[in-house]
Amino acid sequence: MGDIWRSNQREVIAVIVLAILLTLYFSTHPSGPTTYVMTIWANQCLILGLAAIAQFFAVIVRGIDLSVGAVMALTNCIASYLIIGTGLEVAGGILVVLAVGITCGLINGMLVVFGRIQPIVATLATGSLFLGIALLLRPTPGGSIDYDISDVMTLDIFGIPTTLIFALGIITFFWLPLRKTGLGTGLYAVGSSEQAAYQSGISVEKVRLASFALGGFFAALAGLFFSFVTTTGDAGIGPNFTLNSIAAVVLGGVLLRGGIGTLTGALAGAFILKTISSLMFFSGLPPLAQPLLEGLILAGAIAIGGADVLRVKNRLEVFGK
Amino acid sequence: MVLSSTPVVRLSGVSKTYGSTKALTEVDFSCFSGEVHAILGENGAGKSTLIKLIAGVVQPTEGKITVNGKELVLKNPSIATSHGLVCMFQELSLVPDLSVRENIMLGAPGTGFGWLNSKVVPQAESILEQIDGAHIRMSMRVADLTLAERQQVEIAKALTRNPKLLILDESTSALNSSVVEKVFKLIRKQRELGVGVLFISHRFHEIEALADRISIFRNGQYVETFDNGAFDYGYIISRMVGQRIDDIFPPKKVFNTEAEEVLKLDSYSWKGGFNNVSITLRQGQITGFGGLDGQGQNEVLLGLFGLLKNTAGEIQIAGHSVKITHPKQAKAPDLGIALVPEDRKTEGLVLEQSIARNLELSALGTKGVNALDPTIYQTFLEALELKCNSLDQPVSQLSGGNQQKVALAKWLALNPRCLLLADPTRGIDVKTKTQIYALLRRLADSGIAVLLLSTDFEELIHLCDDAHIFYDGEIVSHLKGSELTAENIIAASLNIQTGGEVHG
Amino acid sequence: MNNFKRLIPDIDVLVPYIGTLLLIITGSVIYPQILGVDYLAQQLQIAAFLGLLALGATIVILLGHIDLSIAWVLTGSAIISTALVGTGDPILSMLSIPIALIFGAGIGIINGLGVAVLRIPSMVWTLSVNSMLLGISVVLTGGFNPKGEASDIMVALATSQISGLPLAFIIWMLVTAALVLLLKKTSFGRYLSSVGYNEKATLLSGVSTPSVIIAAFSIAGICSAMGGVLLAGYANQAYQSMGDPFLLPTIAAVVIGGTSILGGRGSIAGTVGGVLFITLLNSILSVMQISDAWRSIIFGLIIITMLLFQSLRKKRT
Amino acid sequence: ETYHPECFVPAPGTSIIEKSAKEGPYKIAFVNGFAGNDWRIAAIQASKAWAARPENAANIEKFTVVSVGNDSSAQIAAIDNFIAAGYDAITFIAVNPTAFEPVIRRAERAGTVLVPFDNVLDSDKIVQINESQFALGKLKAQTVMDELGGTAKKILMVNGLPGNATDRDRRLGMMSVLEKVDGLDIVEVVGNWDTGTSQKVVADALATHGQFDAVVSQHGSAGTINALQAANHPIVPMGVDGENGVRMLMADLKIPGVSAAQAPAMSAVALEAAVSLLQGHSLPQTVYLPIPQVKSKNLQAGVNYFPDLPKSFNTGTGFPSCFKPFSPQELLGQSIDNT
Ligand SMILES: Nc1ncnc2c1ncn2[C@@H]1O[C@H](COP(=O)(O)OP(=O)(O)OP(=O)(O)O)[C@@H](O)[C@H]1O
Ligand SMILES: Nc1ncnc2c1ncn2[C@@H]1O[C@H](COP(=O)(O)OP(=O)(O)OP(=O)(O)O)[C@@H](O)[C@H]1O
Ligand SMILES: O[C@@H]1[C@@H](O)[C@H](O)OC[C@H]1O
Ligand SMILES: [Mg+2]
Ligand SMILES: [Mg+2]
Repeated sequence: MGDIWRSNQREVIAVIVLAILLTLYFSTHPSGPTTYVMTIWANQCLILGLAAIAQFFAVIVRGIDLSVGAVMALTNCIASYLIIGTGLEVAGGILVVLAVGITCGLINGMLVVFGRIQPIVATLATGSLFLGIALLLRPTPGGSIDYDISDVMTLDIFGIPTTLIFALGIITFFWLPLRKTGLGTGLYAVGSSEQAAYQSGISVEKVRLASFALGGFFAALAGLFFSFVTTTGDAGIGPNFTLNSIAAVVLGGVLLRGGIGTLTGALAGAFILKTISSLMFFSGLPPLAQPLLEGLILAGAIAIGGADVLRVKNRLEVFGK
Repeated sequence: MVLSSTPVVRLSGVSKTYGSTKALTEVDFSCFSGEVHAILGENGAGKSTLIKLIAGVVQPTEGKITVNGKELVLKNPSIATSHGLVCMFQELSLVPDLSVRENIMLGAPGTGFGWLNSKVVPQAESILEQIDGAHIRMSMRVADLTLAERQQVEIAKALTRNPKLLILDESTSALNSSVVEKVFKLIRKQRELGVGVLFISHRFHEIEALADRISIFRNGQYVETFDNGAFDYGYIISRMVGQRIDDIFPPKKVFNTEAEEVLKLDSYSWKGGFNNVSITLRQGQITGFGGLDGQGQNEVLLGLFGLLKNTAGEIQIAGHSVKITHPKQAKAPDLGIALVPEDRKTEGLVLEQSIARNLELSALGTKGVNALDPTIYQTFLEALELKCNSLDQPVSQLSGGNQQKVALAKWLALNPRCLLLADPTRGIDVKTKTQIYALLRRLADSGIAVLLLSTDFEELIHLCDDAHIFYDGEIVSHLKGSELTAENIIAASLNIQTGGEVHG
Repeated sequence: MNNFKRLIPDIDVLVPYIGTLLLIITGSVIYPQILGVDYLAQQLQIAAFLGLLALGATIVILLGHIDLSIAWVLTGSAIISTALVGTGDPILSMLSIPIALIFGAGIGIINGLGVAVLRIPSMVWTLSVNSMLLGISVVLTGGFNPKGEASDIMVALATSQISGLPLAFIIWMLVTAALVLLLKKTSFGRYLSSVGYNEKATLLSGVSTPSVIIAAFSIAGICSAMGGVLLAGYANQAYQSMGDPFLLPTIAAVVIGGTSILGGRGSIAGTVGGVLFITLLNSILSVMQISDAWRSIIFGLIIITMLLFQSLRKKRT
Repeated sequence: ETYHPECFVPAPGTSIIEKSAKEGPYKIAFVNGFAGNDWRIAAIQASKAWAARPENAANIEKFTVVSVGNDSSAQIAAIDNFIAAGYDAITFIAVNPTAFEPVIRRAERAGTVLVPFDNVLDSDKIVQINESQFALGKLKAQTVMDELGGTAKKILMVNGLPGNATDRDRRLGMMSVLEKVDGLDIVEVVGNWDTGTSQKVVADALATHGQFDAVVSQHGSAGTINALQAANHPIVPMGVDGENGVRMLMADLKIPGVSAAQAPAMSAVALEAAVSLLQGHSLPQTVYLPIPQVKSKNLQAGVNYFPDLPKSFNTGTGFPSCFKPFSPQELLGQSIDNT
């Protein structure tokens, strides 16, 4: 029991923080938690949430992905050409978009695994590459996304935001099962101790590649939902999401040194981050003071994670084991 | 003991070189099913390399490996495991951030990316019970386990892989004798089942107790194989080292109980770690810390080196009561405390940096020491006979024994008043041990006070003037002189009260 | 073997310099003026701004950390220094540069405290410090709209020349020399890479690792502040987000220079090369009027090529 | 009566939009994108200065300003939230010109008035307030060509932030003039609307392309002028932006040409348009505000530029046809408090 708490406390804390912020938000919101308000909130949370999941798959294997935003931009631009027309064309378009995401992820993965380049720099470079391609496709924002599919994905089902259902679906039908597979455990093994993983018979290279591919896949999903919300293509969307996805995973209790944290946590972190920004809408705060306040809250939320270090009684413990 | 005709593994003409290092040269070696085959050799003799070859961790530069008669290329550990070649590595193959359960299932044959096979878990649990590991819960994070507990899990993990050849590379180095005995029971059972066992240890009494046959390696070359008991220690050691070593331990001196006090602890305590520790350490005294792994003895050393916050009780250095809050303060000449930590690879050394850089690191910024003057390390490196190409060689390229010599020398150069050692000879070969023992004796005679934490009671008996045995964070017995016997130490470690001055 | 091992970093250091030469040569085929003294001098001047930031970033990256607050430390110090000059008060304008540098050091200390004491990953801590700085400067600018003015000294530092060499470049080189000495000759330099490789072992060697980390971050802060002061002198004013275009190029310059993002291994000399390379690459792509899209594609591909070259060569040895 | 029809100059060929009148006072929100930029800070200040003027305050029950950063999905969320909260009108600087179709539909349904400005939408369904970006570019190019008597060999064009509709239109405006000049060699560099960046790229252009007969710059023109100075480039006609520092330089150096501002004060016009619509007045769908501009010969300290204000201060402090321009003090008077 204690062990289960210990191994999940980071996520639990993140979820509690989220709950508090959310109540705060809805209490400041003139119209309260109506389906409409919930849907707006869930939509933008999920976009960053998916970006954070993409980041999670890089971080969990001791990497970092600075191309998340660029992959979103690229897939968003592609979507703005392909996701339109008959149901079949739309479906095909979605598949292409996801395939592109996986490809980008694999390119990152191969540079890291075979090219032996540190993930952070490899993705810094590929990010610039992907962004360039996105700009070729959409020198200025434009194109459009099929409104029907957009509505289906961004409205609600029986009063529950579709995006929220989607998020829960990812956790229950993708993450929890994955955790019980060799791949799922391998991710943690590689991130936690590459040598131990290797000696235990894990194919470190395959796991890394798979992890980056998954990252690319979720970055593409993020780009896709961004497309559903904005119904257009824009090569300029990247920068925010790359840095915020990193902040999000950390808020969600994922350790940047790899091997610790969960997809659920990453999602929660993203939801926290977006809820903080939403708090500004009806906070009645001076407009020019809002960026500062937002920064302070973010720093505070992150610092809370650091606070318990002060309670550590053995200096060596702060280095983790 | 019946030997089947075809060996489980046979290495023929196998060589392994790392860059310029020849780890193994032209080795012909076989291990048969149903035998426990011990491998002896100094640090860097090539033992780990040998078993890494068999376990598929590294591939031979030359020569071939045959398994049950079939010649195989063992591209990676999972292939080796699938042929029943199962290894307990010296650097444990457990993933710190995963639970014990997940570690047990991790990489089990046939898993791949697919579903984990949970059948092995109950198996592992029952094995753990048989080796005093019942208290290790499957849900625990490996990072939270002591080294001993990890070795127990590693053993359980290996046995669930139903091995044809079981390899233990110093896999019992952190286990206390009572657990080791139980592990041996299991291993013998495996042997009865026809499993071949390769056993690497630097502890002679263990090899004597377990091995059927013994092979000796020296500088990467196979020397010879003989039945256990065929020769005496002296001979075996001479074959390992290439020279005779008559006394492993230097002769004890009767130390002067009137000598100046160096370190005095008065009911020194740390919540959740240790309690009421009171000891006195005088110039020239070598005091041992004994007991099962993780009874708080290591924490006391950490505390004395300024690594623990809010400790209670009093510390006196040379008669002055002090508060030690940081290693920087601890190493300063006015306190003169040095700590050689438990894990040389992550705590004692910066593996990526050169030997010289590592030596200088603690000397830098210490008053009255010129860190950049190589001569201050020379005497110790010579006394320990460090084996290396040059002081600019990265420490990572040294064998662990030699790594340990660097970890030791870097502190001795500060000529500390009080030297704290956390199990400095774990996984270290007999020759290196004798060198370290002799040096410690010499240092003591020169007036340094030595606090030696050890899991090897031979050291407590033969090297220490007295020993404090820890149990559950307290000193349960203080053994002096003639009281220092294996029986007393083991009894005290298990908190069965016998001879010796017993603490409340 | 060993001597060879010791050579490896040196080769890494050369890579960006060779790359820079190749750029100049290929560029000059289309624009001969690129070989001209004033174009090259100009590149050295412009490189100095990025160069100062990259020096600080190198120190932090050697430590195994990263500083994402560069952009708004630069902007902040530019705003502060110009605002002080803008007051017209001679004393304040005299103190403008020192105060701006102190500001940089101060932010560096805040960064360092979060990383060393609270153990927050530098990547997110410095990021949130950055967004707080943005917030502060928006509030102040909006609230008081201080009249900014770059002092003659700042302008001179950024734009004047001494016997054909841009003063900004000379300053950059002086700071470079100072940091090289710091790394090579002082204990701090040793501690820096030891912490970068293995902080735990360094602490256990009796080194106060928190002080090392905090010092490193404040050095980086000062470097960013110098960049801010010079850029304010160059543009003859300060303005919001003037630092934003510098973050990614800074990191790119450091890694192209062969410094390991994991900490421990790396060199100042390499970073200088990386800065020259990035500056020249951007300049030539701009001169050739290549579309933004192709610019970032080429940029990405070239960086990948250089990194592959470096890492695969190591793989072979 | 706060309605000034003369303020809302219809764009050529634009339609008329009319909404049924609503009872005031109104709840109005201004949803900005990125905040860390002097122009946007000025826009926020202008909007608050306008709302604070008594004649307007009377019509306003609640005025909220938020900045959502460079994220169109966040901006959509913000607007949706204000719609949900029953706001009567929302003005915004669009992060993306094509991302708001669905939002417009939702606003329509909820009866909320949307008024984009500065960075506007590619849409003809709602009233939009801006200066003609095309005209802004054209004006600068035309002026310098006139100064040159219609002929030139080589001209330098400093563009803005790529991938951005505003940048696209301003460039097209300049091109519409320059393309007609035969034998003209047009050198384009990307200044990202950023003073420092402009200074760098212009310096490079000068070093490699030599002298130019004229220079047109979208924004961050101070950098462009600095670079010309540093290269001892002869004074040539220029079309530049309306930042205070730019006009100072223009005056000091006697640079012929025009300083034309994309005036942040248009944030106030957008509010005025919103209120007028709510009051039932009909407005042109696309409003092209008169471009605040001054030929260098008419530059006058304290009137159209302010040596004792920051260089980054934007001189476009108002549109006389809409309301009395804000005094710098008035803009600052509205410091950071939201009441
Ligand atoms: N990966 C490697 N790279 C370079 N040299 C290596 C490597 N592995 C082993 N060696 C060298 O090969 C020799 C044999 O090492 P090995 O670890 O097999 O010795 P060992 O017998 O296991 O010593 P110990 O008793 O300390 O474990 C040593 O000199 C070591 O330095
Ligand atoms: N990357 C490397 N380069 C050079 N030598 C290495 C490298 N990795 C390991 N070694 C050497 O290979 C050997 C690996 O052996 P291993 O780590 O099993 O035992 P050890 O390091 O000798 O420690 P111990 O003394 O506890 O057995 C070490 O002796 C080490 O010197
Ligand atoms: O219109 C532009 C505005 O949106 C941007 O923020 O600053 C420069 C202006 O020209
Ligand atoms: Mg070994
Ligand atoms: Mg070894």
